[in-house]
Amino acid sequence: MSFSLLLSAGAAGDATSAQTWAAVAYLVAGVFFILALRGLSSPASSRRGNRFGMAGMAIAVVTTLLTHELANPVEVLGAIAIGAVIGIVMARKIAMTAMPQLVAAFHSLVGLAAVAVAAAAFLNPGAFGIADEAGQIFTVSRIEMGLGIAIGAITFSGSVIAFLKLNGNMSGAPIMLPLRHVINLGTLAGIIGLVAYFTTDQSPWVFWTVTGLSFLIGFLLIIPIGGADMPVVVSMLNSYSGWAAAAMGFTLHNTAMIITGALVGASGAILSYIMCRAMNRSFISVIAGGFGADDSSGAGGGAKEQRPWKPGSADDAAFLMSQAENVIIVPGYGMAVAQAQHALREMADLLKKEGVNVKYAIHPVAGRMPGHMNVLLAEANVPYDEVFELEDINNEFAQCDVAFVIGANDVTNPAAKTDKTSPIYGMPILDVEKAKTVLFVKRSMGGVGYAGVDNDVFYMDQTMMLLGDAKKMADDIVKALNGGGH
Amino acid sequence: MSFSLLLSAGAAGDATSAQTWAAVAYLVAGVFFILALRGLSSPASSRRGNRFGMAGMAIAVVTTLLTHELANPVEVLGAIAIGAVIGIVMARKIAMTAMPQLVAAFHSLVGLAAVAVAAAAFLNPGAFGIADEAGQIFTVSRIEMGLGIAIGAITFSGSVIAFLKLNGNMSGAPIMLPLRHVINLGTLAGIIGLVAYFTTDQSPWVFWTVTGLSFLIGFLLIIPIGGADMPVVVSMLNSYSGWAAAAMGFTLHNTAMIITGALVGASGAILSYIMCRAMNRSFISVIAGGFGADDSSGAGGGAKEQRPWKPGSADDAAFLMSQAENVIIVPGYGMAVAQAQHALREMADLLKKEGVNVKYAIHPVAGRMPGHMNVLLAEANVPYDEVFELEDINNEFAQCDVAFVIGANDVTNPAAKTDKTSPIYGMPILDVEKAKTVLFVKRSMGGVGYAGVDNDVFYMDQTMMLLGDAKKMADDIVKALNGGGH
Amino acid sequence: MDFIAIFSIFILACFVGYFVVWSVTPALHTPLMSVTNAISSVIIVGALIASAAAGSPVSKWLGLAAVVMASVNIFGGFAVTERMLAMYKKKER
Amino acid sequence: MDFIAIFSIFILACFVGYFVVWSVTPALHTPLMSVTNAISSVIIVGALIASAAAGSPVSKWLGLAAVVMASVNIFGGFAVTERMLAMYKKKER
Ligand SMILES: NC(=O)c1ccc[n+]([C@@H]2O[C@H](COP(=O)([O-])OP(=O)(O)OC[C@H]3O[C@@H](n4cnc5c(N)ncnc54)[C@H](OP(=O)(O)O)[C@@H]3O)[C@@H](O)[C@H]2O)c1
Ligand SMILES: NC(=O)c1ccc[n+]([C@@H]2O[C@H](COP(=O)([O-])OP(=O)(O)OC[C@H]3O[C@@H](n4cnc5c(N)ncnc54)[C@H](OP(=O)(O)O)[C@@H]3O)[C@@H](O)[C@H]2O)c1
Repeated sequence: MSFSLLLSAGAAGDATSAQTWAAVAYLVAGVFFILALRGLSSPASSRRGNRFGMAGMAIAVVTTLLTHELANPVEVLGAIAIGAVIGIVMARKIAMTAMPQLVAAFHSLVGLAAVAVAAAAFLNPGAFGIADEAGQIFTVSRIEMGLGIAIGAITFSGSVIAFLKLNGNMSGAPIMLPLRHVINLGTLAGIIGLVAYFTTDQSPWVFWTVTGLSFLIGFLLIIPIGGADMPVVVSMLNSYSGWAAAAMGFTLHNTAMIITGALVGASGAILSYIMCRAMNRSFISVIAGGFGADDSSGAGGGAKEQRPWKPGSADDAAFLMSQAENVIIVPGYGMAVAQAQHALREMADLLKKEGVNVKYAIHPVAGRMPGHMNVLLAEANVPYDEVFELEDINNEFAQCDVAFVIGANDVTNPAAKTDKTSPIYGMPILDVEKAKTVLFVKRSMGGVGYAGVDNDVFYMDQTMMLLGDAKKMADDIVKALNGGGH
Repeated sequence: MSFSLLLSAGAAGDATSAQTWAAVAYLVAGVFFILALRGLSSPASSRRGNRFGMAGMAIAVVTTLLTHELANPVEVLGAIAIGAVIGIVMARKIAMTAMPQLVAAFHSLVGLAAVAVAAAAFLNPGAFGIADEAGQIFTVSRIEMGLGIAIGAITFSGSVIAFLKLNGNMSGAPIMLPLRHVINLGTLAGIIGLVAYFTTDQSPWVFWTVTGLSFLIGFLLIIPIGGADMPVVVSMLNSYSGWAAAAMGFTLHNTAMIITGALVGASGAILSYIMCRAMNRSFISVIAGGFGADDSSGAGGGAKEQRPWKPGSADDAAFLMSQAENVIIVPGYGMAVAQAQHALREMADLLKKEGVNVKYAIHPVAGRMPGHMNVLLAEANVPYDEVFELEDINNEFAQCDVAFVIGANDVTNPAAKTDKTSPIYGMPILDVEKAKTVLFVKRSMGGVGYAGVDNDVFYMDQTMMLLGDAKKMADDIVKALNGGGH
Repeated sequence: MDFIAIFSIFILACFVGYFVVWSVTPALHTPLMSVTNAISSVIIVGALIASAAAGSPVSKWLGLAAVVMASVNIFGGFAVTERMLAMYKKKER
Repeated sequence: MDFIAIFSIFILACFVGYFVVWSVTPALHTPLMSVTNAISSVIIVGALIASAAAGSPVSKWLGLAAVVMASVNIFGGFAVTERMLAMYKKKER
């Protein structure tokens, strides 16, 4: 096929030929982006995937630079350089536990960039080839531009709020405005109506009002959502930033942008879906807001009877685990908060030295972000083939001697299987209660997890509660194992 | 998006509007074809998928009829009706065991239809909008047309040979012409050279010579391939018929055809790959031909020492299995040949009535066609949730009391795991040798399977050989079970 | 549509084909063969165009022959697929 | 390219996106978020066109601002992904 392509390009004039080659280059960039995501199907191919992504982006940028005469190359290259420095410094310095914030911050930039591009296209439509000679912008382009700026602006303002909530600069508590549903629906209707009106009247006021209202609705939509629900929001905004890119791709007839938009749009939507499904909540209920007020508030604990439970110390834990044949470690949000991953890895190494078989079990929504635990364990040098997904390890709990749960709670709660009234009913669960012994690391008996419910496993005969900060406890167990070893 | 689409269609003139709608309809047809294959991801959704396929085809046909003025509607509709009657009668009457032949026969029709369409387009290019006013066919279209007719012709003649070999009208033995590689390469080079020359000279002789040579190469390529390798060939031809459709889609700028072509092309290629991988042979070696002379020839048996083995009767088998807790049935090619699936199902039903837990284990290339065993078992009313793929059941053999192997051989041969010199070394295998007792149904100790090698499991202590035709043996076991039950 | 647009559609369709075929369960590989057979007869579109066109009678008759062959495939392919799929049943509980 | 061609490309790309994202292993969902972030900055193409064009200075400066923001994302996104992926290691044997 590329043969006939060559011919057809060669047959046409020079300008068309350049255009054809540019279109091919953008298609190649799009294909490279597909391969980038495809690479993530396994850790082994993932780095090659990332390189494909970089190559695709380089192709897209170089093609654009070659096919457009730069009025001032220094400015453009300078702008790229400035962005590069800032981006690389941010990427180097960020702590792995702060990834949710970083992603939210990056999204806000994509959103704002989309707004800037759409605005530039509106002010100078000729440069984008979307206007006739009289300066009238094409109808289709107006709609695409309107959609692009609206989605971009929502992505920007929504991501800013998500960033502030995740970063702790703003209370995680949902902020409920009176009449918010009425205000939101009104604003949305305004945006849609004005985009439609924009097709008949390209006055600046229409365009800028759409922009302003979209910024506003982004704030309004995210403010009532609790901090703990932010990961779903971030994913949703990720999806939006994709659709914004796709809308700009329609305007510019650019294959790379359209493919990317669809990829990113699908990615965000699917991750949101995965999170909601694993939390057994509907997407609507997350977006409607007001649940999951604050991660560690424990407000939702409900009526707490005083049930007997067994306390334990780091020494007890070290003894029990060093005697065991199989130990499965279940990390959760508390491990991330306490940054306990390195101490945990050390503990596992010592156990392995004593001949204990150690595995990690990861629930799809352990932590506060998809893949949160995996990336932290990888950071602590845990080999990824010791880390198992729920469906691959769940039937091994029945055969294991010790389940070591550290900072996880909801993802081990058997109420999800039995109690129809529980907010987590129906969510898939790691069956730690089937292990011979369960060790539970958390700071207090009162503290609950994300869903705010008590966990029956705490009060079972075979359970020992190790109360304390996750990192401190893991360190103490390491000390005990070292002491006991000599 | 469909909104702006409407607008753009509405804004344009009437002819363009019709064209736009036709393009949308063809896109919808293409999407429906994607959903048709998507439906096959599970038996539960598969029938809905097939309906999507039918709907997509109906949309494509109706759109074409509406956008082209029919010179003589009666003829066209009559042609469709004739085809419909023949097709439906064939589909009704065919035995499930004859599916490979049927698929080969259908492929030959697709190939011939592609040839006829390409020839019609060559004779009347104006009707296809692929020629300028002087009657000169566009360069790109010439290449597409040349490729289309070449692939179509190869698909036709290759499928005819495959059909004749599979249907037993022609010896399954590979027919080796002297100098065949030279002849093949020469013919191929001739085709490619003439297609290139066709871009400069659209004389009929060029076109018809390409056609003739392509028919020839189809015969030449398939004749040296043994009958047992035909499934890989059929899949490969399936893939070709897809690429032929895609080439016609390029000529006609038709999205439905391009999407379909890519789907079918991918499907055939992937199925060929799966078969070759599961047989641990390279695609090239299959296509180069000469292996697997005849299914049941047993010629390749090699040096056979006389090793001791244990014979058994239907009564023994009935007793052993009715006493067992878990029985895993492993069907293979011999079950298909003997049409033993119904008797087998009856046997399993009786065992289940006695409280035995019965499952079926299917190797990816058991039988002679991908999914061969599954469709036969389904025909015999075996529920598909009792039928397991290799990776899902392989570790259950160690816990099962009886592995009942009926007409399978290669797919149970442990030499694939241990003997580096075996032709099947490296192929994944069902671990029947781990079962407490193995029952092996086949006709003789001498008869080997497709790969022509002996199987160590026959001579193991826990193995009992049940020599006889698969259907007869299953019937006898049923009788014994019934007799024993009273 | 210009060539590059069609080519882009083709490339993306190849990706879709790759993914969608791998998502087919092995138990349904035989119906997969017969249904791809049926849908590849979408070249009936070309056959219909040829048979509808005035101008060359040979071309028209070639078109009509192709219509017959493609519809054998379409109806036969979908019908035999339907027949096979109807046989796949779940356990009654 | 006409609208319908672009629209077809978009629809097929959505299918590709759907399949390719489901093929990502859950262990790499965090890098998936950061890499999609990086590639969504392909809108830098639009930003470059705006900043290259003569005519409207406001438009040019908006374009340049967008170039800066998009490149923060591109370089930051790919770098942080690379950093994360480098941490995923197999057991040494
Ligand atoms: N991963 C995602 O994508 C995602 C997205 C949105 C929502 N979620 C939700 O997040 C939850 C995740 O479950 P999970 O089991 O990982 O966490 P969890 O249920 O939220 O429980 C966290 C546990 O860690 C303890 N903890 C907190 N800080 C600690 C520290 N410094 N040291 C020791 N323990 C500490 C808490 O108890 P104390 O306070 O007593 O210490 C609590 O029991 C699920 O409900 C899920 O639906 C996940
Ligand atoms: N499924 C595919 O897509 C495909 C495609 C191409 C090739 N293949 C190849 O086909 C083979 C399939 O393996 P398989 O285990 O199913 O079959 P196999 O290895 O070919 O063995 C068939 C067995 O059935 C016995 N048999 C034949 N007719 C019988 C009858 N009427 N009653 C009872 N037994 C009968 C034969 O022994 P007797 O002669 O002694 O009876 C033989 O042992 C593999 O090697 C695979 O690579 C498969």
